[in-house]
Amino acid sequence: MRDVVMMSYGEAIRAALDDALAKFPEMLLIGEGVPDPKTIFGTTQGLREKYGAERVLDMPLAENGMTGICIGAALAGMRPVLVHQRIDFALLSVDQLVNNAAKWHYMFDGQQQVPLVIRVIIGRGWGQGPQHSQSLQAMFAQVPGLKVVMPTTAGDAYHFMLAAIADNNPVLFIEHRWLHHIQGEVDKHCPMAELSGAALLRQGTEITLAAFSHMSIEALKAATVLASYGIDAEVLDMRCVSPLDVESVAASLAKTGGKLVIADCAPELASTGHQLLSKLVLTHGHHLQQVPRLIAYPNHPVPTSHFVANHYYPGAEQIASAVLDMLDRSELTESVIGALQSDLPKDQPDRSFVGPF
Amino acid sequence: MRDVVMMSYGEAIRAALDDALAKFPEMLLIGEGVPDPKTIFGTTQGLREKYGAERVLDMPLAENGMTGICIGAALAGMRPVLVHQRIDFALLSVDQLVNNAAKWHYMFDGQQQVPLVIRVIIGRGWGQGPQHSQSLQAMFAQVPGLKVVMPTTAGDAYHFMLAAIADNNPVLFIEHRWLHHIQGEVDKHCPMAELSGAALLRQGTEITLAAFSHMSIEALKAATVLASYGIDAEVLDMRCVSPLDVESVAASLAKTGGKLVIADCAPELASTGHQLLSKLVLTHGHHLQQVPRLIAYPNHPVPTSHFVANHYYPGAEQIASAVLDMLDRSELTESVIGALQSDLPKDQPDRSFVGPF
Amino acid sequence: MTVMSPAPADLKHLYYQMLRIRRAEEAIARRYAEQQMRCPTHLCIGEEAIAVGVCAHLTAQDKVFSNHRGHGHYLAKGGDLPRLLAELYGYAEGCCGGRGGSMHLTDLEAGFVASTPIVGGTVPLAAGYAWAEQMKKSDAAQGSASVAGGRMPEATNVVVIFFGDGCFEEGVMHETLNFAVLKQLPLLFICENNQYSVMTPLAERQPKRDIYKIAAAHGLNTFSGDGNRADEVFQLAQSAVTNARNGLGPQFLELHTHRWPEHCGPNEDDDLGYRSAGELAEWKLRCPLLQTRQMLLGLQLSNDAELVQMDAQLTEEIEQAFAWALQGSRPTIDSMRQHLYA
Amino acid sequence: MTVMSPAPADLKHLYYQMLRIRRAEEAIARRYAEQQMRCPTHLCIGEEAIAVGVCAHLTAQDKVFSNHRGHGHYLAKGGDLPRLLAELYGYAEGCCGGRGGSMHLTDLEAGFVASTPIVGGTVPLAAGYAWAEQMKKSDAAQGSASVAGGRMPEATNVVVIFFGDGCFEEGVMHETLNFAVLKQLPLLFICENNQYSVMTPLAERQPKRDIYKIAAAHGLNTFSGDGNRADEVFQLAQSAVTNARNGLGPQFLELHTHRWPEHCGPNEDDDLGYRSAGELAEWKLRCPLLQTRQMLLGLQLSNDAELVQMDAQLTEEIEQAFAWALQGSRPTIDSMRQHLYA
Ligand SMILES: Cc1ncc(C[n+]2csc(CCOP(=O)(O)OP(=O)(O)O)c2C)c(N)n1
Ligand SMILES: Cc1ncc(C[n+]2csc(CCOP(=O)(O)OP(=O)(O)O)c2C)c(N)n1
Ligand SMILES: [Mg+2]
Ligand SMILES: [Mg+2]
Repeated sequence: MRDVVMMSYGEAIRAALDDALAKFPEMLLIGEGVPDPKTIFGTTQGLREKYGAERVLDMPLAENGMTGICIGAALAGMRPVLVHQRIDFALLSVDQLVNNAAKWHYMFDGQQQVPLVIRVIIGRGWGQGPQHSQSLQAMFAQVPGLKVVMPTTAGDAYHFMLAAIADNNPVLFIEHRWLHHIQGEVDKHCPMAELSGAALLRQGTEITLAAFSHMSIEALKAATVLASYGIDAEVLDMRCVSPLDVESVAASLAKTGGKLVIADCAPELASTGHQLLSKLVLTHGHHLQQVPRLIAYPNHPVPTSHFVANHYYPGAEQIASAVLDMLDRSELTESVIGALQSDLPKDQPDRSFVGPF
Repeated sequence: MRDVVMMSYGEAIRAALDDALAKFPEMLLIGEGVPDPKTIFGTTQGLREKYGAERVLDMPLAENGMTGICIGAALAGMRPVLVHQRIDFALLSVDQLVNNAAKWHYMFDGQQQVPLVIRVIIGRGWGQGPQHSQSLQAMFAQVPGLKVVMPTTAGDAYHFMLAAIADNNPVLFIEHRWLHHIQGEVDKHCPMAELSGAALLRQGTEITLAAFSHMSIEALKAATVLASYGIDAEVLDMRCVSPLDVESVAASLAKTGGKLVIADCAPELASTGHQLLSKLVLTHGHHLQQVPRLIAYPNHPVPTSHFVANHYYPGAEQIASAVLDMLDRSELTESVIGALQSDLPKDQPDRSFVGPF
Repeated sequence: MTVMSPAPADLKHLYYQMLRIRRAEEAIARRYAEQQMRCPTHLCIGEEAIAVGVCAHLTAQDKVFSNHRGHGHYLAKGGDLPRLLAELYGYAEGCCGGRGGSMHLTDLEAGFVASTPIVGGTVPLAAGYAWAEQMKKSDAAQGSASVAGGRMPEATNVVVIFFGDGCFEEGVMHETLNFAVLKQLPLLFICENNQYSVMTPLAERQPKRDIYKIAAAHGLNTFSGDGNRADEVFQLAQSAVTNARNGLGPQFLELHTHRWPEHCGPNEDDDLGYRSAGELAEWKLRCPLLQTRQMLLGLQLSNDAELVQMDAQLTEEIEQAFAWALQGSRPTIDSMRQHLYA
Repeated sequence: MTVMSPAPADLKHLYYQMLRIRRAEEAIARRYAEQQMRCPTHLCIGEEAIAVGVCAHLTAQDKVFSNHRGHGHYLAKGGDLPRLLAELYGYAEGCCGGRGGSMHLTDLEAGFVASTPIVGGTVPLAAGYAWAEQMKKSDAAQGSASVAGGRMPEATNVVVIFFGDGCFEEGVMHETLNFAVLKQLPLLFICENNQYSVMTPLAERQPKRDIYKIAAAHGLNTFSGDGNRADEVFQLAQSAVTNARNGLGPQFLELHTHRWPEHCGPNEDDDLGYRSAGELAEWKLRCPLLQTRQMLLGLQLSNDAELVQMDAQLTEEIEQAFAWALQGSRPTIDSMRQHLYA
């Protein structure tokens, strides 16, 4: 039975939290602002009213302690979902996440488990600046014992959230703020998702675009315009950062003749793209028949001023240029870029979106 | 003027701290145990007596707060060197290191600076276990604004420590505990070192071994035995993790016919080797003429039991096997491994070394 | 402790400074809708007395650290207004070159070291700065002792850290309190207790007990009072600053106040219903400016005409500051890559 | 609070438990030199009264969390001795399958959830566990209310966290205290103040003031006392456990004691000179076992013969535990990769 509804990514998160609260009586939803009138950009709306203040609650400003408290509750059989409005705040809790949550099941020889979801949002735009728009997925993805996902579509947001909550391991669930308003199909009647595997967003034959989170949207945009110029790119959404699905990329490369552009929403230094590329070389060396490209952010903090922050973020234009360059079709670059350019300020995802960010 | 003395790595650290305290009146040396009778495995011995309790001091157990306090002191013109006996403890201070230290100079537009050294030691052996023997260099190396070094030789330990203290940026200085007792030449009269660049530990022509920290010692061991079988490996010590010296590896590969083994003292998932390899592909794709190898730790926490921890750590044997395999000389593997094998328990660097770890 | 009124000149100064902050914040709020100040902005309207009452006792050598809600602290400490505004617009002339926006301010000449928005982030930095000041002073004292034969060391520069009730929940606060008392730092902790962290009331985050008493248990000298009475803040801060300057160690002030606008942004948000009915209205009656104004008039230290003129003069200053700021230049893309390393 | 002596049976139980821990620790120290227990080991010799006095009031449903110095807590809570020893040897039969060694212990059947060595790491976990217990109880109460018509909910299981004076400096402690009071958790904080963190004396880390008073300022019910008097610990803990069980919220005990051996390892280290002269010797005179023994004999609750026999019996138990442990099997290399994910 299929039961497809259109909803925004943010609504999909809310729906998953709602369904999980109904399904798992031991689930808790906790975080600064969870029950406040802005409800984490709408994603927790109505949940306190529906499930009670004991299960849906705010918390003190104490990220490390509250992470530890949620780990303790998880050991006692609860399923806490801890929300940070910015991934930057999770840096305060690295001790509990890395020293405890990630290792607990292993170091106690499988006798105990930590079913914990840490829900974090990557900020961008409207001057979030150096301390409120970091992209830290690679930092967490390198920790054995943590699962790290960053779904891009509303459907994946819904199913991954449910799967993350059902999972008996700590899962870092990363949302990019600029995905929240994007509509997509959600089929609630799918079987429980696996927290692994890339998603094929667009089939293509000439080149593989492997992209992370919001960059998958940019890659799709690029691929769509490129298609109108007769260039057929395959787009893979690397929705799981750990474990990373190297196999799917390798399989795609086998089809596209080993041509690869990786697009990551992180500084080059912090890009999971390096891990992806390195693993492709180590385990599938011969699929890469041309030097691939990595499109990533520059290696410095995000400056606040929108005049320059706009240039901090590469997008569909940079992806399309790289594709054209690799395919020796640079003569098209100017007109493809022209078709992609918008007059939208680059610090807003769309005109209607003026915060809160 | 050369003035070469032999000393252990630990002694070189002590000498550098001593010389820096003499040279920089604004330097502070602070950390749990710094002035206690065990003096951080001997590396701070006598310094409190010589420079006073105001400059060489112990601290409360408060890693994040003390990191912030050292940042504040650095802003006011001091040069603090903050010591953690285990890199694991630095996880409690990721907030201050990443949100503040790494970004301060940038986000205040160059008006302020943070001359701060964080000295940390990677533990290994004698049951340090999951929370006391993590290898976290990649986590920190992916943060723009932090410099991350992990020198391998006594000479580099001395010069890098001095350079780190003289540097006006935050520097994470990583020592592997198993390097402390190893003797090496220190020439105190070298000019101030740059905190960049790999070190050529052994020249060779047939294959490039790019190794990190203690794995460079293992790579050298492997290369030495291989040489007696007529195989000539080049060994590069990747003593700077950020910035990473990709150029030197590329140059070496040009010489060795694009044959590369990377040996990292970190789990595969957390290996800077991926970044190195990816960058080689992205910027020097054509030097890699054979699928390279990455020797790293398995992707799980370090179990305490010495019966299995011994097998957690790859070393010279695994490196040599990879080399022989790549060079199609597997017929030598058995005897090379035989020559490399020692009856030393793998949780002690040598017999004389029975802790404290 | 004997509570004495501030001298007339001081009271007028307090009022002037508060009005200046109020008018600047109002002007920012008004212009924010134009969508040219494209950064999260946390206004301090309603809380001006604290910044002003504390900073009245500081010299340019004293240092201030602050948080996301930093405009008032910056201005009260003597931070440059035009450069603050240029910063909000993202121009190169901003106090932070445009890199920081509202949440990252600095004016080193004025002794305003920094504000940043990770809650708790600047708290230990202030302590570290105070520690360095203390060490420098003791070095100087030793130096001068050997030169001038045991001359009494001069009073120390002090460092002030402003933070909110929410910040008090962060562990780093406790770590810093412990160190500050251990080293007897010349440091003032100013807790602006406005009872909310974003929209979450204190009761959902902290049990019923006084914040300052925890600081007292750590061994700090503590004060608590009405953060909407500039005269009271002034007096408490006077004692606290004097103590800190004279080597009596760190001081802690808990000051009760209330924020009027929304947590972040230029608007009112009383309609959202997270504050209890009438709460904001009641606090508005206790407006710090209103109370000081009544005092000035009641004590006949000023008159309507003078205050109207003061207001006009400030409005003019602020208009000019905006005019200057709006002529700022865009930071270049090349410049964006500078200053990663010193 | 009226201080009453523990009943005779209790006093004998306390002595027995302390002696058991002492003899086990001594045996570990003796055999450690054989270099077969290859893991950092923090002995609690000299501090046995605290673990024993507190755990005397706990049921197997109550939970204990502990730190690097966890053998005493584990044994006092009823943790399996042979499996502790097997763990030290790194055998698969260890309580942690050999993965943890001395610094990671668990015995879920006994209600000893976990000890780990990152200082402060288990503190919030204990609070989270207590929070879950509280929620479960309130669910059960609601459930039973609807069934049995408002029957009084039963007393809650309590959770205990043992930690040291050094741990109190970590920010996470303060975050946990705040939450514990906010939620009125059935949680006991047991601060073993032995005045040292490794070799660093309290005075280099904390100002002169009482630790428990900070907890009191947070709103916890607090107790402080002589951690070397098992009878005193027993009495204080009795009140504290009763309070926590009956919904009176988190309780904090600061207990003064002293560690005899080196911080980590089997040896004495008084020669290193980090303790003031005579300090250790004086504390040895206040040995918790000695004091309780004198009490038992003085009150004629026991006699030399009985105590000698008790000792012999324990020695025998410990010998057998070692014998069992030493027959352990090595965890396999394959098994090393298991259990990364649940
Ligand atoms: C570590 C961290 N957690 C959460 C936030 C989000 N945040 C920004 S301001 C704020 C409220 C702080 O409350 P308080 O300290 O009382 O200051 P106020 O805004 O009331 O002046 C929060 C939760 C943050 N910036 N940093
Ligand atoms: C976060 C962290 N910092 C430092 C250490 C190193 N360390 C291990 S035990 C210890 C002393 C702890 O002192 P205390 O809490 O008083 O316990 P005690 O050893 O006295 O029983 C220290 C500093 C650690 N394990 N974890
Ligand atoms: Mg507040
Ligand atoms: Mg102690």
